[in-house]
Amino acid sequence: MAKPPVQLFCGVFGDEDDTLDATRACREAGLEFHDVYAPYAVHGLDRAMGLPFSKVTWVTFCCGALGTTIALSGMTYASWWDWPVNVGGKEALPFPAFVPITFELTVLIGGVCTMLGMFALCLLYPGKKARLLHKGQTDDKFVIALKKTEDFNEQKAREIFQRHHAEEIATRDPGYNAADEPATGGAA
Amino acid sequence: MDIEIQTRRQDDLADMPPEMRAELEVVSKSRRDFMKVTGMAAMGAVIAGCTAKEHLVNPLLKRPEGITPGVVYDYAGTCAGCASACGVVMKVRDGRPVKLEGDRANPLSRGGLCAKGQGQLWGLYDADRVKGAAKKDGEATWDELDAAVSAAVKGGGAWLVSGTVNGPAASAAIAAFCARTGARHVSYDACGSHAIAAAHKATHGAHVIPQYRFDNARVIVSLDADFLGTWISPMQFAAQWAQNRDLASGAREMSRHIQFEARYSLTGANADERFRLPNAQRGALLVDLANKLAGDKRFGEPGKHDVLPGDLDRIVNELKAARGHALVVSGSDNADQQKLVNWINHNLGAYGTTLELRNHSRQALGNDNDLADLLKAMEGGAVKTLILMGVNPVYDLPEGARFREWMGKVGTTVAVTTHLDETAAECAWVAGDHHALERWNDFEPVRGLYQLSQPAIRPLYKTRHGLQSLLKWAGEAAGNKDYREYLKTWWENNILGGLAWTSAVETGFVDGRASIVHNMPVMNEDAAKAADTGKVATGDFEIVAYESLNLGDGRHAGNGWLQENADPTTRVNWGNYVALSPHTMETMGVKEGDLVKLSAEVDGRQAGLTLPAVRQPGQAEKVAAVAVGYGRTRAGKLSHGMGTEELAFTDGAIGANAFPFVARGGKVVFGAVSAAGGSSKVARIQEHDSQEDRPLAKETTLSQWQKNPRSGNDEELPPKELTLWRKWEYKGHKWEMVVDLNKCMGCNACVVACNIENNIPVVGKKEVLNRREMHWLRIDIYYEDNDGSKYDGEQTKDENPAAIFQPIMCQHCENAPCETVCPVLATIHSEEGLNTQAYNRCIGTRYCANNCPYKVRRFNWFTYKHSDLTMNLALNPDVTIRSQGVMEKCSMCAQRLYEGKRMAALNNGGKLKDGAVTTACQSSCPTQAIVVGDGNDGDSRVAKLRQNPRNYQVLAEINTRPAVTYLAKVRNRAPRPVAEKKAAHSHDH
Amino acid sequence: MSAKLAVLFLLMTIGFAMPVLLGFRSVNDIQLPNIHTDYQPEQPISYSHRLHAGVLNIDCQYCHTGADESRHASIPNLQTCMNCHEQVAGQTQEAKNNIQNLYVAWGNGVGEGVKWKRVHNNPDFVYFNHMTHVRIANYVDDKGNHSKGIDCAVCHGDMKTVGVARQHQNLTMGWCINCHRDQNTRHAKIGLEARAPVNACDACHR
Amino acid sequence: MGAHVYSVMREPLVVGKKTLHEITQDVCQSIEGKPSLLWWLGFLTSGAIATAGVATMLYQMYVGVGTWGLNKTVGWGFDITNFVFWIGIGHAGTLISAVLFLFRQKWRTSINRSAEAMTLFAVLCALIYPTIHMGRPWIGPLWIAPYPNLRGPLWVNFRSPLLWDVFAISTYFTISLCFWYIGLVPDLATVRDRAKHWLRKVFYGTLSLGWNGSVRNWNHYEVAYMIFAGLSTPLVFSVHTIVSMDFATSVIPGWHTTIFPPYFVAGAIFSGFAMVLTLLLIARKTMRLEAYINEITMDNMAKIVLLTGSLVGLAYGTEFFVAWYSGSIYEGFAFINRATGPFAWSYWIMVSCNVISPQILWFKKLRRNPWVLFVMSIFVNIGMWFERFVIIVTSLHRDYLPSSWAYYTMTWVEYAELIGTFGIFFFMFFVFIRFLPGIAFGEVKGVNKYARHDSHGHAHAEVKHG
Repeated sequence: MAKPPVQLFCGVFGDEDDTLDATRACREAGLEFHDVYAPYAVHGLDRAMGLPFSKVTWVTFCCGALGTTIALSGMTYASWWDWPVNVGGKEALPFPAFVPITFELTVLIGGVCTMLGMFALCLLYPGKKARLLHKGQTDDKFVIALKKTEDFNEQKAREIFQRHHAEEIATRDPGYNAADEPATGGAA
Repeated sequence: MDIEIQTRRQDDLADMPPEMRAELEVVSKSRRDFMKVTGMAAMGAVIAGCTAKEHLVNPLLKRPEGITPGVVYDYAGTCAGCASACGVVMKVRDGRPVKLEGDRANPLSRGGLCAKGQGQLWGLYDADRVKGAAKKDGEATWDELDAAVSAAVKGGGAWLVSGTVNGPAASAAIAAFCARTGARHVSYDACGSHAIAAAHKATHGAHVIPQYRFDNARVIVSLDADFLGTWISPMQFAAQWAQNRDLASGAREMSRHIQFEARYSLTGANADERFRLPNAQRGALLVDLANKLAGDKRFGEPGKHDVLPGDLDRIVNELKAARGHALVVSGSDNADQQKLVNWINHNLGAYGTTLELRNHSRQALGNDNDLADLLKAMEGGAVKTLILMGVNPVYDLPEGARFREWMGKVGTTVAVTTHLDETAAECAWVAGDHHALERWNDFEPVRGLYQLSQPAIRPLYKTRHGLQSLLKWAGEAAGNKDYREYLKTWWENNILGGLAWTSAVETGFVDGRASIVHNMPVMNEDAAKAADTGKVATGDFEIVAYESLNLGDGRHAGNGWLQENADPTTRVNWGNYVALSPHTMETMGVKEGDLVKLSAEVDGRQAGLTLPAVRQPGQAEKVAAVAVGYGRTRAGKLSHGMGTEELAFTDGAIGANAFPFVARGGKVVFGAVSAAGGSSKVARIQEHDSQEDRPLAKETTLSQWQKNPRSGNDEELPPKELTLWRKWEYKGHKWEMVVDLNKCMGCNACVVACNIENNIPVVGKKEVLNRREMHWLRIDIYYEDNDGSKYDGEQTKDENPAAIFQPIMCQHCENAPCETVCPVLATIHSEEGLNTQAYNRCIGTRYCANNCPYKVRRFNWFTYKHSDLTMNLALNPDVTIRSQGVMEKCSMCAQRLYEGKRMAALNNGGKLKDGAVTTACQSSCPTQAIVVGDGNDGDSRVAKLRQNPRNYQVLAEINTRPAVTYLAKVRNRAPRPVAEKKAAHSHDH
Repeated sequence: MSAKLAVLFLLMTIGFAMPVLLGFRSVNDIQLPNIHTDYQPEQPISYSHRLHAGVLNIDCQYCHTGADESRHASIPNLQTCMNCHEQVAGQTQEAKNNIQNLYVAWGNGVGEGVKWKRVHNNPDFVYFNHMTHVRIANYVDDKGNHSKGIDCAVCHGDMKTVGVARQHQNLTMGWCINCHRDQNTRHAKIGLEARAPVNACDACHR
Repeated sequence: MGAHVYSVMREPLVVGKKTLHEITQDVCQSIEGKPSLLWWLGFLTSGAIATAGVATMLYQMYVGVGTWGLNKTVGWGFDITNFVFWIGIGHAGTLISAVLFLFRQKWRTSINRSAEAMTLFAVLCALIYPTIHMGRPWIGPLWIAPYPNLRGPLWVNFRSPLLWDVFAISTYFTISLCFWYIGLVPDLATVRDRAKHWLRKVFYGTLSLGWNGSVRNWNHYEVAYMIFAGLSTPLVFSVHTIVSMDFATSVIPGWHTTIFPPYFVAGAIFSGFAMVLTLLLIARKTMRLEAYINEITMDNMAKIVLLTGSLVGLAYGTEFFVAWYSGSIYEGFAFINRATGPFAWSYWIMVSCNVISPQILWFKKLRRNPWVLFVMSIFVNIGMWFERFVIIVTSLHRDYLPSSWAYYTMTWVEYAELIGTFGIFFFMFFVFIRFLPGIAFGEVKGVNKYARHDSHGHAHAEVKHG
């Protein structure tokens, strides 16, 4: 995602329940989220933000199906169509014997694609520079970032943040990255 | 030794000269490297993808006449592995013999060829051979040697010592030598039958060994004669014996074979009824038997023996009932006992029917009296010149040590030999003889049957025919020419009688048996009566030194194939041992492998040796049996484990020499047997000898079989037609094999045939101890109680168990468990019904071997290679050499099957005649127990045998559907209650 | 987002389904680059098949005597060369040089011989039999004409047009097997019994 | 609104009332500080053993499989025993990650990272054996991979369980690796953000793929994690099922058994949990992680060990019953021979270690005693190794034809390679705990408040700026 064209109004929280409630409140207040950041998976936070269910399941399904197809067609081709041989008096097309490999290839291709698909959907890749709005956001801090669009009600946002025990409230430039800030000894 | 020659491959041998140039010794640096190398090379090629390795070919300048590279030519010949003189077919390819097979046309051996006969190839290519003329302390030229020896023999007082020489021309050459030089010829056999000839001299006036005709005998009683294994002419006798035991071709009756013996011989293992009888009691039993046949006590009072009167009476009645078709034989070296045997046979009307004096045997011409003369003369210093031709008295005479001493008193000692053995090493001169496969020779195994042998290869080294040497030293003109000339002239003048020489060479023999004129001598009963054998000598332990089935009298001790071939009853290879009965071992407190010390006074000499004990069920109590033939100290690398870099031969000396325990005149040797402390591992290829109540080797009795032809083979099997899979169809040929357990006698000849045909490596004692022998074909033995219950290997119930042999090779299952599990399709089923193994595809997971219920697959644990590069010449170019890490197994001799198909296509319009293809095991079998053929051809023997009610598949219940099936064994048991027999064996200890 | 998703999907489908889409058959037909076909090493004597077999029309089996009676077609003995070259010393300078080399190698019957470079190198575990193919096998060409024995040119190419010996086919197992299969199909088509082994490893590996 | 209500019976999963930052701190200390002497000792010792093991393997591949004690009758011995043993060990990690995740067993969070790493290392160790047990490993890969080739259209044998193994294990390894890596990404991001040295920044920055804790990413992440758990659950069962088919589909008495798949899976979980216990009890002590790997974790682990151990015991009994009930003399003999034959010693080691020793875990006191658990887990490790040995060797050494019966004596090469794989395993584990967060603190933080009876409602009161 490119740099947000607008400034961000950020609230930093220290507790997941506060964050969750604040997020819900922001949404109800009709404030537009840039994003919410959490150091660990907080259940319900994505729903609270109003995010839809992830499409990564489709990647898994399609690629898993592809794995099944490759396995079955490949084995059928190799052991029946291309060169049927008499192995232990068994038939050239022993479907029961295909089950294990079919299953494994389904899982293999489905699984690997799920991972790749997930990273692709998140736009994560090796070498990407992480953009942080707060130094502690991967440690113990939760950040709610709201877009300062033209009709942004800063007053209301600030009120919600404070109500939910925000530890820090700040407005950040579009290009701001807390990772570039000099170390404050916070990670000592 | 340039690189080019090292990269020559096996195929290129085809382009090499038949006169094996010294270059050949460097052909392919190691025997089994190339697959690894080519495998690597293939990988390298794929990766590198650009360079080709150059292979150079240097064809002969001139094409050898009559040789097409790659084509196998068969030549008739005669085996010289022992004096039995069986007919052989030598398979010669690219100017070198690669295989010996029995000659089916030979009237005596009828196609059988024993392990020793097959193994001769090893002796030919053995790098330890004498390579020309030599003297004791170095090399010599033939001229030097000839000059010295000619001068010595002309000085008089020369003695010529040889083994049995029965060829007419050979005898004539020796006679000519003796006549010219005044030398005396002495022949002796290390394991001979002099007593039989001596007894016939006394009873029939002729110093001959009769020719036994087991094919005419309905009742055979053998007293310690191992006629199927080592006695006189085992291949011939086995063929005769099996002829009366073939129940697959219509016969309803079979012969009855009763064996009395102290140890457990191959013959005893095949007997219908077997009695344990110490050799000391043999004379007494003979007297008893003769008296009972005579109906009075004319042969004196018999001493006490272990055979119950009831048993003996029954046997006497059986013999009487079979008068004219009964035969009693004895392996005794005691002439008095043999006289009684002669009388018994005479009384039974055997002369002229079951034993012949007219075409008497000439297979053991050794004369112990002559030998005694020689020894006396040597001791007295009367021997000026001693020529030892193909004999090794220092090793194989009981008084060998003294012989060696006395050789010092002889002026000139000359050895005419192929190997620098214990005796030749002591001789002043060594005249290198051709190997039997390099020379012309003739034989007369029985009176009137003349056999030839021709060279299968040009002499590899600068050796000379021994007989030519003799003629030369005697100053005969023939001595300057190839011996062939002498032989040919002699035959043309004396034998051929108008017959073309070439046709005699082609067939390999001239049968003049019918033309022998012979008047049947009258039996001299008084001579038999004078025999004094009734007394039973007693002593502590009876020590029996017997001829080894594999090494014979020791002349094959340097042969890896034969060393690795296991004894049929104890399944031990690589060394001899002291065989003791389980009960005796228990009494002595000796476990298997514990070292046992044997000592005795034999003919005034002290004899002693220490060897590991091996339990032999069924051996007589207080009897210690040791094989002779082992303990050679100069039989090449093998004999004393001198091998260095190769994995094979690294476990010390191979056995100990038991010849000192042989007593002259068949005297029984008594001595002390005691635990010597310590133990030594005994290499055996089968450790467990009970069937554990499993229906593997099936059997029935004759009487039951006559009532129900399926008896013994009638257990209910699960439904076998019920299958998940459609059956595969085999449209062309479908190769099948049937093994008749009733005819298989367990001689192991097929095992060696298979080893040679299929380039199976010899792995040595250490690897056998690791249970890694490579044999594709093995003959299992199972012991079982005589009352039908199975013998349990751990706990002996019956002290005299019966044995059953079962050859097991790849069963070529239609539903092969091995094929299913191979991940890389290295083993699949061929369209001709065979389980094939593609070595080059194998990655060596060993899964197939694990999943083989018959355990017939063999894995190349290492790179097995010969230290002698000349041994590579013995390799069959039609079979791949397997590399390290590859699984291998019986291919049912695929190369021979395809060759047979090719020949059928050329000569018979593609129609394969039944019997036109044979496997190596089949072609060597003396009893023709193995039949191979096309199961889809309804008229083939194999298809018919598969319909035989005795036919069964091993492990049929697991539904592997083998292509190899078996015919159940039929025992001609004694019609008597079991309880009585039990009692018979409970009183001797 | 959904556009990206679609692109991603497309890429994945193409990436993974390609073998299926193109068919395993075509993948299977891809030959790894091999070093065998057209292998034409320089020989110590540049013997020309074009001249001997082509211009002079000498029968193949005149020199390769084993082809119809043995596994090996065999490389001729120099004596075979000398049958003619006792008389023929060559006309061009090049030919004269070559034949002179031959005379040196022959050395009146006791020479060193010629160390030819072997052109057709099957691995040792392959038991190809010339006689079977030259004399026994039935051959049906692509037009359906049936002949007893296979013409040398089928595997070795038309040697009448090749100078120094060159490998014509790749001689891989795939090549062998495919010919055997084709033959069996063609035989069946014209009503002959198909006998080329296909499912029999032991025909070539034993 | 902070509706975490726990029964008073529940015990907190993280003891010591840690703050989120303290959790990060506790876990990261092991990878940020200087390694302890103990770590160096373990690292170097295991490295030396691993090197010796690898050298032995190279020697064995060069000289031949004959350097092992195998023979014509016993074609598999230590090689496949070790293979199955390590594959079994490799079952706990994915099971803990996947199955316990699906069952919402929150106590798993403290151990799943290490357990998954252990899985990977164990599978790598396992993979060594099918490779070196081949007679010609240098051509094995060429044939095994179904690829177009010069040998005509000859493929591989899809009927062979050994080929299934290849697919199953490579799939299992790949999927476990992916699963492990996905779990690592947020934690790596944390470490990255704490890193000071540029090298560490680059290293962890590359591995963490620019993760910044965005809930838009957590949205996909959580679904993917769930999918992986869903995929891995049947996978983890399939792997040992397929390994068991190596034996179950054969004809050898003692192998040819339909009970094998569940029996092997239970055994694998059993041995895997035992190995996890062994490792974590060490890590807990040496890395001072008592707060996370605490009594409740041990108790839960011990319960699973007890359950699977008893399942395995049941399987042993069932085998005997079925052998008798089948009426097959071969089958019957195979089992009598196991208990009374030449290899009876291995059978009774197996039974006493696997069935008898876990029975002490019926007592809660013992379940929560790290020393008892440690000793017991070692016993189970030994017992489970012998289970594979018993199945493979005793079945092979006396099968259908008594003529081929043989004993199997191991050589120094086999021992050296077995010890060597332990070296490799521990070496990799030491490297892992030095460079990667050994506890999934991202997940631990999620359960930090679990059953903390002090933390009803808002926990912010305790949170102070660090």
